[in-house]
This record gives sequence, structure tokens and C-alpha cells, in this order.
Amino acid sequence: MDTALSETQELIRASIRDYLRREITFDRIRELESNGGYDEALWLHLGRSGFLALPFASPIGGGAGLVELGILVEELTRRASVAPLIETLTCAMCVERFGDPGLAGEIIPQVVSGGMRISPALLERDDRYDHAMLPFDGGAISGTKCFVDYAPSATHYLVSALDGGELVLALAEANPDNATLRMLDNISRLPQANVTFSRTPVRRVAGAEALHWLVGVNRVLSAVQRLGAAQQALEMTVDYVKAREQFGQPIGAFQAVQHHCANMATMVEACRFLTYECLWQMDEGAMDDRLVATAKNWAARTVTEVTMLAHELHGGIGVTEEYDLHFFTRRGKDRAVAWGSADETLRYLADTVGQQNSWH
Amino acid sequence: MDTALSETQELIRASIRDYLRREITFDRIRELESNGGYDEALWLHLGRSGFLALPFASPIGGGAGLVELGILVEELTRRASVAPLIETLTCAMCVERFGDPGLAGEIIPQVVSGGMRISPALLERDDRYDHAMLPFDGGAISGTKCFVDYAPSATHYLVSALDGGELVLALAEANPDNATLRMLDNISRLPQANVTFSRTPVRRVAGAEALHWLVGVNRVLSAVQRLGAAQQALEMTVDYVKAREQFGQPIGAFQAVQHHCANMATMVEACRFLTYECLWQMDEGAMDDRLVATAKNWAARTVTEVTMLAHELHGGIGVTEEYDLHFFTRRGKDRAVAWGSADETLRYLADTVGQQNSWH
Amino acid sequence: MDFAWTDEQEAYRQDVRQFASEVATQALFDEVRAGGAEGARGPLMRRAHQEIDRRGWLRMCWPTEYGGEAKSPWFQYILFAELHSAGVPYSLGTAGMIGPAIMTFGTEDQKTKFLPGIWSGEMRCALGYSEPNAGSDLASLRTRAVRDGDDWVINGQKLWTSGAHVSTHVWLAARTNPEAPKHAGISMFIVPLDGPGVTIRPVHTYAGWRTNEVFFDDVRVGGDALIGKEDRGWYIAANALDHERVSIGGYAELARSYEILLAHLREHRPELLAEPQVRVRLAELMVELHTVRALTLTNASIIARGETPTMQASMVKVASSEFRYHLGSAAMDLLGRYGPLSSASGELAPAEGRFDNLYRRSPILRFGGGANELQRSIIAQRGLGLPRQ
Amino acid sequence: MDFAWTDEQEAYRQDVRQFASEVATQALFDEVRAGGAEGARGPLMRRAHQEIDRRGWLRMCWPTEYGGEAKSPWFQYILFAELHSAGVPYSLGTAGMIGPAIMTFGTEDQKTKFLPGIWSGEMRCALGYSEPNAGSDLASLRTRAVRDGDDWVINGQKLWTSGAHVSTHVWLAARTNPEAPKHAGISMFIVPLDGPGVTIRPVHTYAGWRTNEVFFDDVRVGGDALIGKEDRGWYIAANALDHERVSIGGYAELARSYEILLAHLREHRPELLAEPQVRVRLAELMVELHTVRALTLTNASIIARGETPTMQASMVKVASSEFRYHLGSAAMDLLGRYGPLSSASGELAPAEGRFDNLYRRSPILRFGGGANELQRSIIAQRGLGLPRQ
Repeated sequence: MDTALSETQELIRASIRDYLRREITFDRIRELESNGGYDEALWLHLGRSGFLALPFASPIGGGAGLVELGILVEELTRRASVAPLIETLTCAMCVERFGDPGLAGEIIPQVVSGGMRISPALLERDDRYDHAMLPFDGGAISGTKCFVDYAPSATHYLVSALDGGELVLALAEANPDNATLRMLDNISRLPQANVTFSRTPVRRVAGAEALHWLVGVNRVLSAVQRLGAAQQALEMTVDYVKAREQFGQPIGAFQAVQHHCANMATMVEACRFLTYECLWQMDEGAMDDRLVATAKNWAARTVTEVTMLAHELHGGIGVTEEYDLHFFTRRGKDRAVAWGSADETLRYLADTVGQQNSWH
Repeated sequence: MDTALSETQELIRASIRDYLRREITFDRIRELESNGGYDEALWLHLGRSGFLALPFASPIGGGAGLVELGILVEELTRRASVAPLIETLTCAMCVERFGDPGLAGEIIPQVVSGGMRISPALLERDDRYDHAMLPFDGGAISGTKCFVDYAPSATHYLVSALDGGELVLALAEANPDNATLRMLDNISRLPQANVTFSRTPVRRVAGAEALHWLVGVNRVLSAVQRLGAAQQALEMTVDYVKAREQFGQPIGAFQAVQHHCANMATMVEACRFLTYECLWQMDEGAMDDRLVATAKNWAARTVTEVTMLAHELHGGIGVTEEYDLHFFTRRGKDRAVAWGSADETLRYLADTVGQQNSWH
Repeated sequence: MDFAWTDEQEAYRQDVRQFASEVATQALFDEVRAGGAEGARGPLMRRAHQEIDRRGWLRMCWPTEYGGEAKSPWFQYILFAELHSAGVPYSLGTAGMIGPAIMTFGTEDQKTKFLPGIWSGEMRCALGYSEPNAGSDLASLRTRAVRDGDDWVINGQKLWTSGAHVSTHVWLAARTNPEAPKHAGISMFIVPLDGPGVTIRPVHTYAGWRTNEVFFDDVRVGGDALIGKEDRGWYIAANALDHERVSIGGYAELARSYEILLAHLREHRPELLAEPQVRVRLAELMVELHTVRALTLTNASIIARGETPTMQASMVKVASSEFRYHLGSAAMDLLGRYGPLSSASGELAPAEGRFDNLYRRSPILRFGGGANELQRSIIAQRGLGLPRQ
Repeated sequence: MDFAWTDEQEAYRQDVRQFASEVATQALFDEVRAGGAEGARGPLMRRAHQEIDRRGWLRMCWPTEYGGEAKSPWFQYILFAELHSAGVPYSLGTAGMIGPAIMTFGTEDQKTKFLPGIWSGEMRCALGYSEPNAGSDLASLRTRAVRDGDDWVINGQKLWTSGAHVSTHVWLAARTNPEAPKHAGISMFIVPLDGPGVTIRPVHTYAGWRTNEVFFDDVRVGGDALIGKEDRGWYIAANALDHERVSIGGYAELARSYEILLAHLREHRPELLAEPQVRVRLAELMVELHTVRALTLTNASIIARGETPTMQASMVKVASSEFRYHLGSAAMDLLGRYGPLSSASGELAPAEGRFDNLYRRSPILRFGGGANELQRSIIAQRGLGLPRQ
């Protein structure tokens, strides 16, 4: 057991971090947030640098695992990046793992090259994962899928639907003729829409098992986003309280400030272990839904509490548009709800209390 | 609306407080705790000073209300008194309100004079208030009642039983020939026992409505005990941190210590309002079960958290037998569970969420 | 102890409640929402203000010598509580605390000049305390006011001057004696915001709420702009804060938000409301809301007795601001992906985006108006008598 | 990143688990309970200690030059975790941290003299740090050690010397240079507790657990009682604390307590376990337990890499001690009037009074071993680099 990154993992982190610090300013993020699109330059870079290939099998893919993808996601989150990375890669991984090899062979190269962006379209009005009512009649679907992240820039959707009694995942092209968007505005300011399909041609990808995996892996990767937002808010706060002086000394010298920071750091540290442990476990071919729910629950609580304490310690400057903290507060809260809120995960854990555990 | 005590209420408080500070040492309490009885001298004083008559109708009673009884209870709790005051008075008030006037006329003078001590015997093995399985066959009862506080020194028990389908309260004499005790030892170190009745002669007092009132009034008065324990732990802690020096200054000057104390005081202040509001409401002839559950829930959380923080700030000295803080930690936790724990009250509030409220 | 309203208070409460129910129309709510981040008042809200003033409902608590009826502060509490319970965002802004300060410290001329406008809501004051390097540490402020004949000339910069763009005046703390110790050389002024030398620059927040920087560049005001004695501003400002506090914390509005959450669940998400675990969360929030109520009424009761709350106002401030955050956060969690939708999502946003809004605004309540950390120190030092370090 | 045991670690874990299951008999549990507040070890526990030492399970992590096998600290972690998961209260007491200190700072003679007894559990050390006026502020200690020829003569008083009455020695911090600044004039000694001049007086706690005052009255020890350099005690003591920390927090025992609560509910209170609200509380506790596990393994992993945790040990200490309190408190609440029953109530007490016991002992873990407030300051200053005041 070792919680440190391996050398390769360190390299991945350093490489993406350097790029982001160098190339992406928060003012650029402000622009991206206001125009409702995604960061094409970043996406191009991710493709060219092989990051979009990371989790796929070689030779075309990077042969890395979810832990490495998690590292990438964490760094992107810490720079408030606007890119459908998790959405696209987990959908494509789902095709690779559960779909027809022919379909995978067609799709993955396009994903790797950056030409294809897929959004999972799983939720309906009743807001339940692992569940679908929209009927799949073999070749086409009709109906509305809700809360589809990055819908405006998606080239494809991976849609859950009901084929007779069976849950299936099906791939649809994002064709404005038969898939229309009703844009949503949420606290994250990231693009999101309800997508209404009307006789949209689709290809069946896989069944309920694939959906369960897709939800699970998105649960954990969205927990990594929570972690990244919390980590960033923590570090910004530590830097701020070291520099800001009141009453003749840095406010970071006050015990109340120190203890808030200590509590924030403790939450983040536990969150880091639990999320990466889940990713590692999935890389080992296992997935413990209760461990996932635990990590997710803690990550939701962490990002909510840590960003709020970050504001408390920043005071006025922290809530201004021109300061960068709000990216993490807003995105953090959206991610705290997405793919299972603190409440939803706790309900699941409550329902399954007392079942056998798989952790050390 | 005025949260201040009236002049009469201030007098009651000053009178009992002076007596307790003058006459009752904590070493005396240690002795009383180890011998399993009750404080006969205190009881005599309460009788002689008219405190045992406080809540009963004049001319024999003091004509005061539950608010005044609450003030008395709070002061007794703050001195860790060992006396079945709530038990005896609420049972007798129950007889006065719901019982036959003849029975009341017989019982209340004995209570007022100090000669009668009644313990409510309501719980059975399933630990539910407002509920009984023990059968009442008209003149006698047989079976076991659990967790009876002050059972060893009780002269009578007010027992809940099932008369056909109807809940009743019945008065039994504490006669060792037909009511045997199995002593319990709990964190409070106050006397408690399971009482097994075998063909014990009883007199019917009242029905389900009386039981509901008895449980409600005990819920609130036990919340006052929680309040008293928390208030005392808070004041001991404030005194201690003003005096104890470390790192060259009183520890009470440290921000972390100050903020713990501020949180403790805030919990206590809210607790005080909520508990006395319930007492006042009952004096007005109303009882809102949800307001009672709210007060009780908060009081349970308050005493648990406040006594624990008191220990954290006291350090080693606070957990020693010779220091007096543990009386409030131990009694506080017992009362935090008795008559509805934080969990039990929250379950009730959850079940009734959304119902109409009666508060300002 | 007494937990009931008097008959007179109850009758007044019914009057205000009746009035509030008439004012609280969808048209008013729409007008308020249209005011948006700028917080500008529209004609309906303006008319409500005038009507409240016409009825004398606010000034009834002031001493008779200032045109009041010397009623108990409970009447003011009831006024605000009933209006806010109905969703009417009635507030005098900062003028609500400056009125009493003028009554206590102002000259007769100042009272005549300022009080009527404050009561009618036509004179609105922004709070000019904070500066870039004087946040929690207010006494470090550097804005200067210098005597020039009978006038004062003001130079400096204020920050977080919320509402300056919709106010007529600023209640300004400025240094009048740079030689004196930090707290001792400050004076209070009422400065019109429309005069020459005043520049207001917007500062936008992610909470969807605008605040301002205000620059004072050789701003000249008459001698009667000084309220109270020169160099006594620290004391006057502290006293003004105390006055505001009968309605501190916004309990009524928080209770309304909680009820709206319940109503939303009942109407739109009955399947969630049926979940026992959801009900537990709602019950926990309700208990916490009750503690805010308890602290609010305890504090108000002390003020109503004519005493000064040593720590209870701070308790209300801490508890209410933390509850605001808990409520906003929990509501978003409970509502799943609907939770984070903002009002711009139209009818899909729960309760017109109220919970997103509550959540985004909750930090400001925690650090603003004296950060919760300062409030806890006040509770410990002023309330419990713990020593300063 | 790797979250699995190596094959060797897994095999070792199975070995220890097998051994633990053999040792963890009802007879052993009864013996431990009979030891009671005094904490005396009985023959079964003594035999378990000897057997663990015979197998070389503890010393395998020490460097080869001290008879160890230089295995990863994970082996020590696994040893403690498996024993505690099974309910075997294996501990070397303070000697577990003093062994490494002697290895690092002791002379060859001291190593030969002390290490075998420490490993076998026959030499047990109480911790002689605190004094009546040196609690959190340890550096204020006043116990004096004065050279007299080759010997040292010790005078003073220690407080909260837990286990002194069942120990052979005390690991004593004493002032050797009263002229030096507070932290600089302290040295560490190993002092036998059975010599003349040592008086041990019991201090009983409400937690049902005995601690002691220890008085030193002209206690004479040889020159070899000094461990490490004179006046360097502060550094040595801090280093010793670091060593203890691979198993800090007692996660395994806490997890066992949680499982026992679940088992108790399953067996004795199924009607409670069926309540959704009870299940929510249990789920919340489980999440918190996981955070203790996460912090524990993060900390141990840093130590296993040969690095020094700057803040993670403190995080474990805070989180585990708060969880202990939450678990004890919640268990008592969940179990209703059965909850507060202590073991003296016999079969009516849930899990033989475990939760009452957990609750009563939990304060000690919060202020003991460096109060949680100090730990938070360590996290902030040493871990996050925040400035001292």
C-alpha cells in the first residue's frame, strides 16, 4: 500500500499542470463560461499530448488506468477547465469494455484524436441514475433526457433507454434535426441542456451492466472533481491568509483561522484517499458500490464545507467576480450534487447498512 | 414576550440556589451516589420550604406553574442533587389533573409534606413511552416495568398498563412483598431498577390522555435537566479557563478556547429559550408535541456537546473523580437519553415533518 | 417569563399581516426580481414604504420627542417579521440603524433634516466602513476628513459599500485625528452621494449581487455632516450597530425559505418527501431553525427590556448565517440535479432559483457585518468575560 | 498509488489474523475486563505478548543491527490492526515508542539493557511528561535532575502518569538546565519505578480508568539513565512521538466497536435497525469511520515510505478521537434507555457496557497526547506553513 504517486503518475500530473498554468488563465475561463461552449484549444492539446488516449488499451490508447485519469481530472478541475473530458472518455471506455469490438474500433480513434465528444444522457425528469423510461425501439429513440452536461458541444450522446424490460445504452449522433436542446443555467455556469430526441437513429452499445459501470465511474470521477475544487480552494485560502494582514499580523496567525484551515485540510486529505482508492479498485476490475457511495458522500461534504470556509476566511474579496475562488465554490457545489449528492449517497448507504465490506 | 424571570421566579431561584450552595457539597453527592439512596435532608427541606407544594392548586399547593418548577429543577440539577423531585411531582400533578378528586385529596397532602415519593413506571423491555403491554385486571398488576428512576426510595409507583385495549395509569404501593427490584447501574450513578410486580394491588388513576401528558411533561423537565447540566458545565469551564495558565497566559485568552466557549454558550442560550417556552406553553394549557420534541432534541445535543467540550478545555483535571465536572457529563448523558434521546425525538420530528406549527 | 404577545401586539401583528398579504403580490415579487443584482427599488416597493411610513409603523417605537409613540421595540420586531414572512423585502437599508444614531447623537437641526426621509425610505444610506486594508480590523481605516473653515473635506476609498448605487447618502467613518490611537481618531459623517468628488464603481459578486467601491476625492461637506462629537465615531458606530439588532439575523425570511422548500417538495417532489431519510434532514433543519428563532427572540427580548445584549446579538448573527448556508446547501442536495439550477432556467428551477440564490449569498452573511469569528470572540469576551490575549 | 498489500504483507496478515483468532477467547476478554480500571495484565495477555515476541513479529520492523529484519512499518501496522480487530488489546504501552528512541539515541549498552525487555513486554514504561503546571505547555515542566558524580538525582512531581502502577519504568522528561530557555534545558531519562524515593499515588477518573501522580524525592539513578544528549530532551521526546504514529488513532479498535454496534442491533434490536432514520445515523457513522481509515492509512503510508508525516498524524489523532466520541454518543442515543447502562448492569447492558465505556473514555483521547486544539495548530503551522502568532 502506498498513497504516493508513482513516477509515471507524477509525470502526468506535472505535464498537464504545467500546460494549464502556462496556457489557461482564469480570464479565459470567464470568457468560456459566458459563451456556453468548451475550450477547443485545450481539447486540441489533450488530443495532441495523448491525454485523450490515456485510459484506452494500446496500441491506440495509452494503456493507463482510472487512477491516471483521476490525476488528469483533478488538475483540470483545479484550473476550472471547460472540457467534456470525463463525459467523453467514460462513454468511450464504456464502449470499449462492454460494446461490440467493431463499434469500439470505429469510435476510439475518433475520441483519441479529439474529433468526437460524447455526453452521457442518462437522466430523465425523475432524476434517477441506473434507470430509464425512454423507449428504445431497435433503431431509434424519442423522448427527453435531462441535465446533459456539455450537450451543446457534444458530437454524440450515450443514451440510456428501455428495450422491452431491459436497460440499454445506445449511441446517438448530436444532430440538431432530431435532437433539440433546451439550455439550462446552473450554478456551475457550465453548458448543460435537456435534450429531446425525436426518432433519432441510434446504435445499441450494451446493457444494464454497462450502465451500472458508467454511473459508477462517473460517480467517482465527479468525486475527484469535488476533491480538486476543494484542494484548490484550500490552497488559495492558505496563500491568502498568509498574505492578508489585519490587526498588525497575517490573519493566518490567528488560531481560529488556523483551525479552520486544519479542518479543511483534514477533510481534503481523507477525501483524496477515498476517491483514489475507488479508482484503483476499479482499475483492479472491482467496484464496491458502497465504497463509491462513501467516497462520493465525503467528497460532497468536503467541497461544500471547504469552499464555504474558504469564503469565510477570504471575506469580501472572495465573493467578487474578479477573484477566482467562486469557480470552485460554484463548480464544486454542482459536482457535489451531480452523480449522487451527499443526501442521495447517504440514503443508499443507509439502505445497505450492515452489508459486507471490501475495504482494509 | 419576555424571557426574563419575573420577581417571584427570581425569588424561587435565589432561595433554592442559596440553600444548595450553603448546605449541599459535592462530597455529599459522592456519598449519596455510592449508597444508592436519595438525599433525605434535601427532601425535608424541599417539603418544609414549600417547594414540594409549588405546582399544586392552592390552598394546599403553591399555585405556581411548570415554569417555576423548571427553575427549581434547573437549580437542583446544577448542584447534582439526588432527589426524585420531577418523578414525584409530575406523578402527583397527573393525579391532580386527571385523577379522581378524592384520590388527589388523599395523595397531594402526603406529597407536599414529603412523606410520599412516586416514581413513574412506564417503560417495558421494548423501551417505548406512550405504550404498555403489562395487563391491568382491575385491582392488580403483574409484570415487569423497566428503567424506573429512584425505584429504591419510592413509596409508590405510577404504572402504565393495558386495561383491555385501553392504556391506563395506576398507582401501586412500593411493597417489597409484591414489587421486587432488580437494580441497574447506569452512567448517571443514580438509583434505577427494573420493578417486577406480582399481583400488586393498584388503584386506577386515569387513561391514555394522562399518560400522554405525563410523558410530555417529563420530556420537557428532563430537557431542563439537560439544560441545567450544560449550563453548569459551561460556567465551570468559563471559570476554569479564566484561571488556568499555560504558555504564560490564561488559556481563556486563546481564540480556540474562546470560540469553543462561545459555541457552548450559544447552544445553551437556545436550549434555555426552547425548554422554558414549552413549560410556559403547558402552563397555558397547551402542549405541542413537536415543539416538545424540538426542545428535547436540542437539549440532548446541547448537553452532550457542551459537557464534551468542557472536558476538552479542562484537560486531565476534568475527568478525575475528585473534580466535579463528571457529575454533569454523566447525569447529562443519562438525561440526554431519558424520555426521548436526540435520535428518538428526531425520528418523531421526521415522521411529522410538514405538519402545522404553533410557534411564533 | 412570558412567551406570548400582548393583546396590543397581537392586534398590531394582525394589522401588519393583513397589510403584508395585500402588498405581497406576484407583481411585487416580479418587481423585486427585476431589480436583480442591482437591488433597485421599483414603484410597488416604494409605495409600500410610503404606506408603512404613513401609518407610522416604524416610528411608533421611537421616543415621543422625535415624533414616535415610545412603543416597545417588539412592535418594530413584529413589523419586520410579518413583512418578511410574507416575502416583502422591507428594509430601510442602513438608514434603519442610522436613524436611532441621529436621534441619540445628532443636533436638533440634523434630526429635522434627516429623520423624515429615513422613516419614509426616501433617504437611503450606504454603510461606509470597510476599506481595502480595514476589513475585520475596521479601526485601521485611512479615509481622511479634514476641517476647512466650517466645512469638512474628505479623501479616501471605501470598499464593500453595498447599495451605494441606489442610496442617497453614505454613513461614513473617516479619520479626523491621525495622531490619536487607532480607535480614537475616527468620526462619523453623513455624506450625500450625488455631490462632486464622489465616484461609485461597481464590484460584482458571484452571488449575483452588486457591491461598490466608493472614492472620495476632495469631497466637501458642511459642518452639519458630522454626527456626534469629533473623534467619537468609534463609539457612535458601535452604538448604531447595537440599535439595528432587534431584527438581526432575518429569522422570518429563513423560516419562509424553509416553508417554501417544504411546499416545493410537497407539490413537485412528493416521492422525495416520502423518503424517511429526506424527512430526517428536513427535521434537522427544522430544529436548527428553531434555535435561530430562540436566539432571535432572546436577543429581541433583551432589547425590548431596554437592556443591551452583551452576546445574544452575536449569537443570532452566527447561528442565522450558518443556518442560511445549511438550508441552501441541504435544499440543493435534496433536490438533486434540479438543486443547482438558477432562476435563469425558468420553470425548471425549484422555487424560482431561491435555494441556489440562498447558497451563493450565504458566505456574505458569514463574514459580513463582523465575521463570525469576531462574533465568537465578542461572545467569549463581552458575554462570558474571557480575557483578551 | 497502490491500495493493496503485497503478497508478503497479505501472508503475514493472515498469520497474525490466525494467531489473533486463537488468542481472542472469551477467557482473555474476561481477564482484560477483570483487570478493570487498574489495567493490570493477566497471565493470558502476558502469554500472548511473549508469543508475539517469540515470533519476532514486532522487532521485524526494526533495523537489522538491532536484531530486526528491517521490514516495512506496514508489518507493525498490520500486527496491531489485526490484533485489535480481533479485540486483543495488545500494546507495549509507552515502551512501543521508547524502543525506537533508544535505538536512535541510546548507547550500545542501553540498547542491550533495555530493548529485549521492551520487545517482550516485560519492561513497561509510563510516560512522565505532564506536571501540574505543564499540561499542554509541556516545556514549562519543573521536575529537576541534577548531576551528582556519575549519578543523577531527581526531584519533582509528574501528573497523569497513566499506567505507572503497572509499569516497571517511567520515561521521564526533567529539567537539567534551569538557565536555558524553556525548551532547551530538558533531558530524557529512563527511571525505574521500584526504587527509593518514588511514590505513586492513584488518581481515579470517572471514565473508570486509573491514572497517577508520581512523586520523585531525591531519586538517584545512574548515568546510563540519561537517554541521548543532556539538554536535548525536547527533540528526543518529539522524535519519540513521531515513531509511535504508524498505528496512531486506533482505527481497528474503532471499526470493531462499530461492527459490534451493528451486530448488537441485528441480534437484540432488529426493530431499531429496521428504522430508516437509525440506518441514516449508522451510515453517517460509517462514512466518518472511513475517513478515520483513510487518514490512518495515509499517515502510515508516509511513515512506510520513510518520510515524516508533517500533519497527517495530527489529522488521525483529531479525527479518530472525535469519531470515538461520536460513536459512543450515538450508540447510547440509538439504544435508548439501554444505552447508558454500564457493564455492572450485567446482561442488560448492551455489548457488555462497551458504548458507555467508549463515551466516558472519549474526552481523554481528545485532550490527551496533545489536545486536539494543539493538533490543529500543528496541522496549520507544520503542515500548511501558516505563521505563528
